[in-house]
Amino acid sequence: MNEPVDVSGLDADHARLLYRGLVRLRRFEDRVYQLFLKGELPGTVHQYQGQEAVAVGVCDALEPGDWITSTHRPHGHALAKGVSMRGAMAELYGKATGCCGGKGGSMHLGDPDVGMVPAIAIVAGGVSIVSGMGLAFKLQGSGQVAACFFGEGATNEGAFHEGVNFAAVQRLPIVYVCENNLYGASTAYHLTTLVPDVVDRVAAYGIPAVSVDGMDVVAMREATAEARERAAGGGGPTLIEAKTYRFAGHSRGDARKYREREEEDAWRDLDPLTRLRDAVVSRDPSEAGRLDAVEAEVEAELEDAVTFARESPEPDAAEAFTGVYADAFPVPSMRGGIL
Amino acid sequence: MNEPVDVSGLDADHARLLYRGLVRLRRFEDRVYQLFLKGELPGTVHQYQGQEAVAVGVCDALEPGDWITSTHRPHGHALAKGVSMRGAMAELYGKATGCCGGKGGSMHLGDPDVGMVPAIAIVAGGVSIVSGMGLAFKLQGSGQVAACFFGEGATNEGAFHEGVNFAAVQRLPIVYVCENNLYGASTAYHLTTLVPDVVDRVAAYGIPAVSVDGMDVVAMREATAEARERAAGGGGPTLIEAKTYRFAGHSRGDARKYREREEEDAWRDLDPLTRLRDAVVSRDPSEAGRLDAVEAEVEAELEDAVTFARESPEPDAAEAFTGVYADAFPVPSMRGGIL
Amino acid sequence: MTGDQVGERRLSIGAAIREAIIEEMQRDERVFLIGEDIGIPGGFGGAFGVYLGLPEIFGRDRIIDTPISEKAIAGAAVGAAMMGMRPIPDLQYSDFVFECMDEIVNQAAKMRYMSGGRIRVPLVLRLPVGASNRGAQHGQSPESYFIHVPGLKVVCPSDAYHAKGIMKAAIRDDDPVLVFEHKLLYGSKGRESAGGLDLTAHVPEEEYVVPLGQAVVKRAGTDVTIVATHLVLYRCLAAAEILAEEGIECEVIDPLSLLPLDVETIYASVDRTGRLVIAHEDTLTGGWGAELAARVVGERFDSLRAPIVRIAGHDVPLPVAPALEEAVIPSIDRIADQVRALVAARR
Amino acid sequence: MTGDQVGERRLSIGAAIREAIIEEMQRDERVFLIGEDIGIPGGFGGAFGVYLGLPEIFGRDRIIDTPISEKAIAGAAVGAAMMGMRPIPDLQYSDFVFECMDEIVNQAAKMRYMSGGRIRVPLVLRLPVGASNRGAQHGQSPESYFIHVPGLKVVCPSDAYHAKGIMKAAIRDDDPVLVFEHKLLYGSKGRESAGGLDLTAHVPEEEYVVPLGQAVVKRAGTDVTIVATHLVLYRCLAAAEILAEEGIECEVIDPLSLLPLDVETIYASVDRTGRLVIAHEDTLTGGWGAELAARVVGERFDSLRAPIVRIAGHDVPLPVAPALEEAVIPSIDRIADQVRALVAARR
Ligand SMILES: Cc1ncc(C[n+]2csc(CCOP(=O)(O)OP(=O)(O)O)c2C)c(N)n1
Ligand SMILES: Cc1ncc(C[n+]2csc(CCOP(=O)(O)OP(=O)(O)O)c2C)c(N)n1
Ligand SMILES: [Mg+2]
Ligand SMILES: [Mg+2]
Repeated sequence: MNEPVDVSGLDADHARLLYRGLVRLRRFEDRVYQLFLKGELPGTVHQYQGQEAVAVGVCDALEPGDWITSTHRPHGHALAKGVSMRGAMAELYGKATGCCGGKGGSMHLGDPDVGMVPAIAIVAGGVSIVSGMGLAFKLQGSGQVAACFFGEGATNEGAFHEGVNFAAVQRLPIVYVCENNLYGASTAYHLTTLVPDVVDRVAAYGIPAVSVDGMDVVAMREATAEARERAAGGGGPTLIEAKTYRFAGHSRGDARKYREREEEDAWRDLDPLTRLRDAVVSRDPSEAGRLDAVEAEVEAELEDAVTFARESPEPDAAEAFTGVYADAFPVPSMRGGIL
Repeated sequence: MNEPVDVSGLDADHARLLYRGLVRLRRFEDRVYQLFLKGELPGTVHQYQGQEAVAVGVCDALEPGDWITSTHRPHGHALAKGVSMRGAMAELYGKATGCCGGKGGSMHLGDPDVGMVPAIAIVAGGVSIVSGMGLAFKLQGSGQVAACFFGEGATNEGAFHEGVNFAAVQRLPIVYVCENNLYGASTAYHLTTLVPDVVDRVAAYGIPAVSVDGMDVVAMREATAEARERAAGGGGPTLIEAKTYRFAGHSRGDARKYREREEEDAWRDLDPLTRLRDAVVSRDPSEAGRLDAVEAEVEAELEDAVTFARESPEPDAAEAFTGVYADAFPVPSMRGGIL
Repeated sequence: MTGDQVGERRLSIGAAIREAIIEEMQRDERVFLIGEDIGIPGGFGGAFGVYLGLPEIFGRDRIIDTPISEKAIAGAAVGAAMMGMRPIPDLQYSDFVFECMDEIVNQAAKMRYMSGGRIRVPLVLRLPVGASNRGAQHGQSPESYFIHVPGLKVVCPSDAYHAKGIMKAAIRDDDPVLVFEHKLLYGSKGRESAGGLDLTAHVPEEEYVVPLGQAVVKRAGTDVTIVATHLVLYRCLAAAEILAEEGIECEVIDPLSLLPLDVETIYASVDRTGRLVIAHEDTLTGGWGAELAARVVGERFDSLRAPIVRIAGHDVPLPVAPALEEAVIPSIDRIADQVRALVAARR
Repeated sequence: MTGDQVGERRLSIGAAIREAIIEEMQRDERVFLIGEDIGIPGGFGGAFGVYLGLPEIFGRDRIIDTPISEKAIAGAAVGAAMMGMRPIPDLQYSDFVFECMDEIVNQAAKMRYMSGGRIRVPLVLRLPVGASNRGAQHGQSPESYFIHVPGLKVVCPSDAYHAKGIMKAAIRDDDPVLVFEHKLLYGSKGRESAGGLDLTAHVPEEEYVVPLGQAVVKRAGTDVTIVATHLVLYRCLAAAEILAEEGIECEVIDPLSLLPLDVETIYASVDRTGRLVIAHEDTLTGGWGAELAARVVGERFDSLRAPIVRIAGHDVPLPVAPALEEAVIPSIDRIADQVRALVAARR
């Protein structure tokens, strides 16, 4: 995991695109953290700093028609899949202009227009429903693929077992992306199972599994491209175990006392942004300036998103009672005849 | 699986004991089938013919203080663990003298006095709760072990995954006994997973697993003894996959049209009763008469159990409202002040 | 309502539901079935035989046999529904729904709302209910849990005509609908299993749809309104016959769907009779009868001339012994006695 | 009731529950804790910090950290309880209970009955409830589902004194008890999170136990009876203050446990006031308020002078946006308005 990122297969545009992706996720999260501390955001946030290479690498290898499922930690997945920064930021503010109209919030970011169902904050909940997404694509013969993000902690849930087994036997077009960041909340994975490498647990389902450097966006991209091709070609699901690390706490207010400082430092040395930048610049030093420009552009996009979110209206209280049912079906507690 | 049963490690008494066990289960089930067809038994029954070597072999290797959990197909497990034929038969009749007072019936046979919790008719339900039994024994330092019976179909349930993983990481004193009879109801196991040998799925939990001829009572006994010793010694759980077959339908009224006649015949040739008898008699032809005597004794025991069950009283209707709560807590729907 | 003329086509509930599914699968190729033991050749056609013959018509691709994995079944249904399909997942016995509550309560019911109304989850979950001497884990009637889940719709058909029509409506509905069917009313085993009931009803050849949220007045009456479902509905009708001979006229209403619930029809009846009895097999405390009673006392207080009476399964797990099971489930006698007492107390 | 004298020892609910657990673990070595993130050194001490410091007292053997496996947690609790232990499983947020409904509804609640009364399942499941801008999957109040499960007991403490006492009773109870605690009432975050409430109460040093099934009259009054739990209880008390200035005297009752429910105390109050308002954060349809309303109209019809009013969370999944969440959960204004209307209509 200490090897330099191999950019030999990427042209400069593509490399810059990936770098932009990483920077967008990082800056967004860093800013969200500040905004949260200032008290501008309701509820809680689970942040993605450190894991950016996973979401960006995976989503770069997907086709626009593909879908993803996400988790309680969805900001990175959302941005990488194409949810606008405005829509995501406004959603964190609980504003009417948010990608879910303020109803979903941080833990349920999503946008059907870009192929992301609302993130599921129930651990392994996405593993359960992604089978159906794959099944739909298979029945429709659409060639689409679903990528399912989840943490290593989710692999101990029954939903993981039932979902992966069913998808395997049905050979559904799914790419499972397990972000093994070593901890589920405060609990180290090796305390929760005797088999601490997720790839070693997947033989139970008879599907291919591959362990990937999750701090290397190019490696993630390539592993996903391969798995996507297999899935789309009828070869069934693949599990990618991305070895990664969250730099931040589990959620706001986590002092991370269950981790060693040395461990954190070692992983920070693998920062996916730095590693990609180093590889690109060492191939072509003139890229340095262009990558700086990317960063500046991202700053501007972010600034715009924060302004947009701040200035957006709160949802109207009446909105609380819409969207429960699909038709013009009244919320039962609102009286008016039908219960 | 065609090898003769190896009785070299058993003395004649022990062999006869095992034979008695097998015959008790077989005769009981054959009789239950007739009684059911006659309309004497309420509800439904899931029968155990063909699988007798599993329950008898396993329970013979357990200590009296050990406990078992069972399934929707519990008659064999119950008799093998020591539930009296009278108590079991009366329970099938729904009589007051049944081992659960007529409240449990066929699918919930059990008797705490002999170390059997009520059978659980939810597939894999026992795998979920047996961890707690093992945990209690571990916390109490009692040296007891819990054996958990379930079918291969249960391994696709989330409860299996969560239960076995938790027991593994806690090194609980549990012996998992998976009776792989190839079918869950009408569905062949290989249609439900890409990994049709259960032993191959257990690497995901890091515990030892062994595949055993489930039509050979001695082999089952030995595998269990070894697993029990490991469990009691702090070595954690073992999974035994018993390759077996149910001779009867899934439940009453199953015409078994989803199986081939040839397959059924091949398995019938492995009848665990015949195989043990053959081995015993070939070692000592004079045993034949003694085994006949065992059969006659079992017939008498069975006849007594049927008479007992038939003549036992129905439970009093008022009994329906007792035993819901532990104290003299009234059933809420029975009015009287407290809801 | 169902026009029981001689010579007309009569079907059991099981056959009527099968017909509804066949017609909707022919009409809309997004509809598919998923569950345990539903399509295996030589198998059961579902736990109650409702799907027998369907694989031959539609092929195994649209009748998907699964592992014993309720979470996988329900999860797959939710996911497929979100991607534009219209799955009909099957759980064999409704007792097993507790294995996939998260998929139903936290995902199916909430996805549309969480997405800001942008995603639909049209699925129809079939859930057989009812005691039949199989004990605590194979006889529950868990419909009441689900009226408490915003985002779900809950349907309880009790005759073949309405079962067919509302099943078709459910399949065309854009929301997740849970259909609870009583296993003793399927009619496949004939009259005995339901205590001598004729379990067939007229089902016209022509296509029809019965919308959710319309109660059915099964019997008109002036003295007391009885609202009941499933097997207990028939027991209420039998009790009404007995009571009629004593001069007590019961109006018996089948709500048909519990959410949406057609309170207007019930209110109108209570406005006339002034007395309400609610009867169901599901256990009393926290059952759907409580919600209906609360609605009526909240909105029709002035119409009520007497206390609202609920007659329900007693608050115990189901016992197997017939002598015990009968003591738990509302019987014709218990219904008749309670109605008699109610009317007598407030003549 | 709780004796709020100056100078006396005041604790938050979180601290009171911690004390109850410590005392019971000291008293009975069969008691142990099991759940996710409860005992990890440097960790959270449970999702709301209630277990902080306990591993240091009791060791990690009695504070068992688990994988993220709710079925394993609940299943282990059931199994251990049957074998003579007294587990306290923890599910972090009550929203995750839907992952282990089978273990609770089909196993914990039914084992004793299925065994013919021969096996006990004493366990205490802790379930934090309540909206706090975390959305549809982290803010539910699912207590009402469980009053519908025969074999379970359901407790909803709302102040530190009773929380400690009833937690001790629950741990000593021989049946499975589900304890629902409101996360904004723990008091760890101080007043702001609960809208300025003082979340401490007097908790005496001496040992005491508060039995299940005894309601607490929080405020005496003559015009209307209000029964409410958790955060909404405090909103009702605040509304009662406002209404008192208008000459409307509310009697406010905390039922404390929902099953068993102390209907006698409630009936006695309704007999005096003739008016009943039931308020909870859990959604309206099928909520526990329905059961209470049905009981009262069934058994105290003649005492009622007006319709029973339920004020509850609206029947929607919880939205995150504060503007929306506030519209869903009963507010002080909504409570005051509804009580005012009720009293005005029937002066
Ligand atoms: C079913 C369920 N159980 C518990 C939780 C509480 N919880 C939220 S995140 C989390 C840890 C998840 O760990 P992992 O899957 O590794 O993802 P990570 O947080 O590391 O991204 C837990 C226990 C939950 N949301 N859902
Ligand atoms: C959770 C659950 N799902 C489905 C069923 C219905 N069911 C009862 S037995 C059975 C097949 C079980 O197969 P297996 O575990 O192999 O045991 P076997 O019947 O072969 O002994 C099924 C599907 C059930 N009882 N519980
Ligand atoms: Mg993790
Ligand atoms: Mg099997």
